[in-house]
Amino acid sequence: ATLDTVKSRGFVQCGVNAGLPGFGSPDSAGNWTGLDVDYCRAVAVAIFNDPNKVKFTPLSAQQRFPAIQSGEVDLLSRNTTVTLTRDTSVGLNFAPVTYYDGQGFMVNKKLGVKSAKELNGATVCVQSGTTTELNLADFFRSNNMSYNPVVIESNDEVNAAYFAGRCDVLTTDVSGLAGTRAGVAPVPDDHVILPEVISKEPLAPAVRHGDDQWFDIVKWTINVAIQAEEFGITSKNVDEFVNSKNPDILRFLGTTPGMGKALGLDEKYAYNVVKKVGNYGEVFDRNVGPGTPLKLERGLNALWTKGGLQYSAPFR
Amino acid sequence: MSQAAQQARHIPSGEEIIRCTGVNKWYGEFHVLKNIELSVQKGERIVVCGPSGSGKSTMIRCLNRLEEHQKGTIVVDGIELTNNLKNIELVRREVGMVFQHFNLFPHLTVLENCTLAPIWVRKKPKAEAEEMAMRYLKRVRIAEQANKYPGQLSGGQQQRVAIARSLCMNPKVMLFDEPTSALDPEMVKEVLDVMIGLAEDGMTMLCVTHEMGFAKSVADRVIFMDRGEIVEQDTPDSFFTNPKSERTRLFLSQILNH
Amino acid sequence: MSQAAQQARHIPSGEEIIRCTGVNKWYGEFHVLKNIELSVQKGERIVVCGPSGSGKSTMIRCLNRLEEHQKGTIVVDGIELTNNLKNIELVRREVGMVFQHFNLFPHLTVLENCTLAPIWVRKKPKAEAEEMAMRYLKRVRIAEQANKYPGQLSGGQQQRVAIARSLCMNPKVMLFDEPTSALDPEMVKEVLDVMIGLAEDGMTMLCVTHEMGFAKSVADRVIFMDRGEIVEQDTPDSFFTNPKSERTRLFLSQILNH
Amino acid sequence: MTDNVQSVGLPDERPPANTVGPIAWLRNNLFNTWYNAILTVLVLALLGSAIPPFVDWLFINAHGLDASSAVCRKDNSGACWGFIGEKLRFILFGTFPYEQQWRPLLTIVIFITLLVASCDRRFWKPWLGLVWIAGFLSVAVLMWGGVLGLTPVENTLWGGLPLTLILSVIGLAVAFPAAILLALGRRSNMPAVKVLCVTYIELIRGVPLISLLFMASVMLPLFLPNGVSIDKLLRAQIAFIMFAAAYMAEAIRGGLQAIPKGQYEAADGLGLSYWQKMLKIILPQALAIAIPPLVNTFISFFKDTSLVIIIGLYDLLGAGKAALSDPSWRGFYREAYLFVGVIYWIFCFSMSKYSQKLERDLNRSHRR
Amino acid sequence: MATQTRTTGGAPAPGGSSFSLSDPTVRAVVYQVLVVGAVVLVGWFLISNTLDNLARRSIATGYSFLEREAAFGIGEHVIDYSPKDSYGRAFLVGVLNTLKVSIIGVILATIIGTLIGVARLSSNWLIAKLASTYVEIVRNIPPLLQLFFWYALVSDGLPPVRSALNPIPGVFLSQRGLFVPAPSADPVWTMMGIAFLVAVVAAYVLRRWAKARQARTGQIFPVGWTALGLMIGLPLIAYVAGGAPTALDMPTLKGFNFVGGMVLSPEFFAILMGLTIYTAAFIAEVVRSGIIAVNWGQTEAARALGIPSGPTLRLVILPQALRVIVPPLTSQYLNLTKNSSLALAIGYPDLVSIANTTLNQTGQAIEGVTMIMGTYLSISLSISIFMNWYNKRIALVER
Ligand SMILES: Nc1ncnc2c1ncn2[C@@H]1O[C@H](COP(=O)(O)OP(=O)(O)OP(=O)(O)O)[C@@H](O)[C@H]1O
Ligand SMILES: Nc1ncnc2c1ncn2[C@@H]1O[C@H](COP(=O)(O)OP(=O)(O)OP(=O)(O)O)[C@@H](O)[C@H]1O
Ligand SMILES: [Mg+2]
Ligand SMILES: [Mg+2]
Repeated sequence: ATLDTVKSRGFVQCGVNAGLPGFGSPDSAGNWTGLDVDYCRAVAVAIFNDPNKVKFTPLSAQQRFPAIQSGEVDLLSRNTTVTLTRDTSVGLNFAPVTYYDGQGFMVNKKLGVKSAKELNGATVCVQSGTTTELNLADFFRSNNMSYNPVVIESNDEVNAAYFAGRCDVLTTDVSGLAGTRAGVAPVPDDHVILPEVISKEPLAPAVRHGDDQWFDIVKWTINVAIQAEEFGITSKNVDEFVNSKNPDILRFLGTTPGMGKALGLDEKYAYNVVKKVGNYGEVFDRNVGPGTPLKLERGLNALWTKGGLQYSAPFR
Repeated sequence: MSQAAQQARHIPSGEEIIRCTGVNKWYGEFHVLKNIELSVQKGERIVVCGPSGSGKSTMIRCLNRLEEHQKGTIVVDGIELTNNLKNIELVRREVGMVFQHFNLFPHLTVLENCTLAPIWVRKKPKAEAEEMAMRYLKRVRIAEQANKYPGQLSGGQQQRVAIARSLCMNPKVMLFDEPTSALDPEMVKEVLDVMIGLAEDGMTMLCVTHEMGFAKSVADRVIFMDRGEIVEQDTPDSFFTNPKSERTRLFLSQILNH
Repeated sequence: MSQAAQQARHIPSGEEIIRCTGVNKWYGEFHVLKNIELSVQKGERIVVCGPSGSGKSTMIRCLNRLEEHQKGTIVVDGIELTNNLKNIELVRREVGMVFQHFNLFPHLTVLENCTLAPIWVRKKPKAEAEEMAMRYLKRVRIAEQANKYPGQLSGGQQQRVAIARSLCMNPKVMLFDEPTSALDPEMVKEVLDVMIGLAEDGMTMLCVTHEMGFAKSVADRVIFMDRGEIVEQDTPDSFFTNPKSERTRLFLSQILNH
Repeated sequence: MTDNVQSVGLPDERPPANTVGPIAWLRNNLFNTWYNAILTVLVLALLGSAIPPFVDWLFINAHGLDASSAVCRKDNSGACWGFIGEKLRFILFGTFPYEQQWRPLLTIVIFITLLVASCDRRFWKPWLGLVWIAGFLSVAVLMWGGVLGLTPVENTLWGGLPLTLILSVIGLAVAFPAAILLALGRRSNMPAVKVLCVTYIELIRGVPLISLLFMASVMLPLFLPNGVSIDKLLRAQIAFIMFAAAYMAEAIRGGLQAIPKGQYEAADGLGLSYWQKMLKIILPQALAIAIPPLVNTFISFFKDTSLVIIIGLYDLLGAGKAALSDPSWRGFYREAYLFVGVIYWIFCFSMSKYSQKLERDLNRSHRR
Repeated sequence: MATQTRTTGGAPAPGGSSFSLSDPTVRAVVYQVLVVGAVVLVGWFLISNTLDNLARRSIATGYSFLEREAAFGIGEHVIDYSPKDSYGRAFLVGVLNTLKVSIIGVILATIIGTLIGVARLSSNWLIAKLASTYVEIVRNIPPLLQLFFWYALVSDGLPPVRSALNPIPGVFLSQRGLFVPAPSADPVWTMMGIAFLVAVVAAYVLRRWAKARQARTGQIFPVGWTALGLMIGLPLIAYVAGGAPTALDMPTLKGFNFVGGMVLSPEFFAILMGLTIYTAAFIAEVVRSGIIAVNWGQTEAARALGIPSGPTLRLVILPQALRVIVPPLTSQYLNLTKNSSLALAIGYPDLVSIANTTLNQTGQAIEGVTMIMGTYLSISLSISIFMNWYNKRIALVER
């Protein structure tokens, strides 16, 4: 089973984006940061109680599915859209959505484009092997417009081509656009993200078919982060909740045992995750929130209680 | 010793060391050896001659299984040459061979050329092998070149080294395949002298050569081959003065005139 | 005709066809030809000999400008060899050359080898060129191989083809650069025979060779070269029996003993 | 004809002045025909117009190693060596921990020393193998650490030139014996063995390296038992070894083919066994002949290591590109590629010169 | 001792078949069984693992996905393609793109390589040095780096599309590539094409006639120049006769991009440049060594016969040099084709790039990779079949 393999190996092997600021990218010393990266760390904490017992494999969009299928990585946390074919023919099980996104377009301000509908005839930079590539084709097809795709394998190269002026338009998930604009653009203010969002892009970590226990662990590790935010538990105040009056919270944090054991993990795994990684909101704010260069609002990713879509199934 | 050898001349021991019976060989469809019958006595010196392509090389190469024959039997020193690798190896230890193009190992020194087989095949200690090699190198008068590489020697010197290399295995029979024909004329003599010395010492020899002087002075028997058959075999005296077959006469006239 | 040629022996026509005056040549700093003075009469047969590296090849290669000389004049058939391409081509048409290594064109048949130059240089119709080629091939006794490729022939046959190829241009002079020294001994004779035939027919010939038999029987004059100079030139009789210079004697003693 | 003895012992003279010396050289090499003269003038004009601006860009107008990108962007008439100044260590060593970068530096030094030493034929002795093994061991210790008080460093952090050298040199060393076996197998007279070797060699040589790398990097675990996994770097290394073995086998086969039949016969005639014959007689000679093509294989192999960028390893080229993706240095690709290119070039060029020299030496020794 | 036959390991008659390990045939069989057994074992191990893994992870297998709609766009296609088409067709587009860049690359690299190779042998020192500098620089730098360089040169070094360079009217050079006018549809173009074909046929007929005449009379006719004249002249005449239409489909800046005309995209340009420049260096070496491999004696023999340098080259040197050149040349062609897979790195949609996208969208990695390898292997195989055929055809006849 994957859990045993991971335990005996001593770390989680996690497939991430090679260079998408805010979601997965290494700094020049090789330290990985980002929202997707943090969920890898959360899984590592759930198993080992150590956010560093994880190794990252940077994957291009083309490489990610063969890599997870083949067992090259235990967990794919690489802004991957949940789709039916990926679930079925690629053979993936998707954990709860960590980021609700949609595909958008970024253009240079100088072009004066205000809407995606004005993009007829444009040259579009897109990363190969993504749903983005497919949505792009669909969008132009349905609006009876033509476009000229420049399809490149690595994210870095796509961005480089766009900023060099090879394309008029860069398309990817809106979050990715924001990340690129903030982290990669020479002058971020030269670029605007167009208002249209042309697709639903629920991004979620994925594991292979065939190991339900492992799937459960990943699923309920992510739910921990969401649930913790709902409870108002953060990495700073989690210790105050250990002796809370609320039986839900006691079960959640493992003070009342049962949940961890059921997953094959430490009873206090949820406590550890919150303590070492933080709740959903903390992870979001740390990596992509308004305080970061990406300056993303919670939007759809707000808790369901606040009008968003983030919703954890109950811990019981 | 040399005198004793001289005595041995024309009086081979009577013990048979090589016996070919009905040996036939084909290259594909081409019948290259036809019903070869040959018996060699210990101490005999045989010269094989014949026109180019008549199968001389092929015949003597069959004697140590560098070529495989397809019909008939070849027995060397009591060992029959069959597919059995053991037998082949045994025979090759006892049969030395000297080639037209020397085939020294260019990446080894003269001394190493000579000690290689004794060390690896006869499993001799290195010192002993070297000592013996030096003895034979002295005998072919080339001991002072022992640490040179073959490429640094003249053709005649190389061929003498090749002879010494074979002798180091203490073979019972030596085969020579046109040992002088790749040499510049001025070097032929030095090699022939070494071979004559060997013959005088009583070594059993089979020698393919066109050096008729050598044949006349050294051979106990001359074998004439043509188109894969042994046409005639005789003592040098009667072979040269009184060839029996027309083909032999023709051949002799060509080779002696030139 | 052959008789007439025999008559012509030792009585060259007196017309001068090649004249070298003070020819000097350097390879870089190396002085390879020193003050060569040479005059060749029509119908003369000259053998050039000398130790290796003495400049024999270089000298006869200057005669058809395969090498360029740096000082002195060379006049062939009345045409001076200068940098003028026209002159050079004219001279080359009149001077045939046979090389040590034959230099046949391996991708053409024997017949094509012979017709190539007549067709492209003399602009002959194909049929005529072939007819002539066959005539010369017959003369070198190889007509039956006309449609084979050079690779299928023995060395001696190849060299005969090379001679025929030169003859097809109807040259006035033939140059031979050691035409037999790359041949197996049994093939030397067939080539020499062809050359003797040519000589008997009165062809003007300059031949670098070590075949002293050929020199004795055919040459009108033997030229001995050493270190880039013509040391001695004389009729074969007096050259071989009574060499004047020490160097010649040394050379002859080496070459005749072998 | 009267004067039989013409002259004796003429002294060597110096050639006429117009055939040697610089003027003659110019005439013979640049202006020997009218069209050559025209070509010469044209080429000189072309060079005259191309070289000065390039030199200007490269040196005269260039910004020094300490220039910032802002300075360079303002005046872009010259190269911006500030880029190299800032990114030098990143390009050379990748993401290896900054204060530990003396370790990859030492690794580079060790590799270069080994390579240079191996070029000298005097050192072609059995102990050279031991030196190489020692070299590999010390490189392993340096790069991984974890012993002798060195901090352990994950191999995911390795990058730059050491990675390039590790992939190519170790790949070559391991592929070599395999290549020998393949080459012997291909020349074997056992049909099954031969077919297998030929199939392997032709299969590998028939497909692009990047498809092999792709397989090795993301699909390998699919072929292995569930749960068995191999380190990513190691996998790229394995792909390279498989690849190099096939190509080197062909080089070695060329060497084997060049050994005259007489050598086999002489060995047989002396009674040596198959392996004795191969190890003592044939291979030493065949490998010597095969060295130049082997070095050429190594050169292309060295260049091919740059393909690991496609599977996400940061070798020299990968690190160079990564350095370029820093927003503040975007667009200085000329400097980056020039710098990386020069490093590759120095390695490949010296190897190819060496291989040519070897070829000449070997030819000479063949000619006696 | 003398006559009794000593035997070891049995006494097999020649050709007899007693079973002994010292019989080389027996040995060979045993070795081969062992080796094949080992290979089969390893193969079986890998395949069973794969099947097991595929089943465990319930990954779909089979090639039926090729008929499904691809739904992604491809920037460059030789045949019609839209996202509505199937994966199979998308792959075909990739194969054709690979072939396109390979074929054009091969032609260009051959031309440049031959020029450089001949230049290296030039008696002009400067030209020879320049050519060898080119060779030494280019072949010692990884092709991928050169590719990146060319791509960066176009996409970073050229002006944006709005301020495209316009060196000649109608020709625009920008980051979007090179736009040139395309002749607008007109019957004259077809006529010119026909005229060209006629010229080719005429040249062929002329050649035969000239050959026959030379055989008959010995006169030599300058076929080469005449043929060249025909091939340029006839289409020109057709052009003028058709009224010399000057209507061109001019590229014009409309919206984001130039429309109309013909375009050379930066990706295509970079991959083509990279491959051509790189391979040309190797071809130059091949050509050079082919020429010097022809024995100098051949030239001398031809000279001594008085054959001028033109015919010497054509009739003596080239036929022999080609024998030496063609085999390594084809393997350079093969290398170029394989190297075109580097297109992946800069976004030219070659077969690897499209197969990778496909296998990513469908999750069928094994099928994708087998398709890539299968295609390359068939290309390699066809080339080596050609090579064997060629070698047999030109082999010098030997004894
Ligand atoms: N490996 C081979 N395959 C096919 N035919 C061969 C082979 N080796 C030799 N032959 C042919 O067998 C015949 C006899 O060859 P062999 O070498 O024994 O002749 P030879 O008498 O030694 O001639 P030479 O004096 O030229 O050495 C020749 O016609 C030769 O062409
Ligand atoms: N192309 C060359 N460059 C420099 N030196 C040369 C060249 N060709 C020949 N030589 C030298 O010129 C000298 C004369 O050479 P040549 O070939 O004329 O001698 P040869 O008398 O024909 O000797 P051989 O009998 O060996 O053919 C030799 O010392 C040779 O080394
Ligand atoms: Mg023979
Ligand atoms: Mg000479």
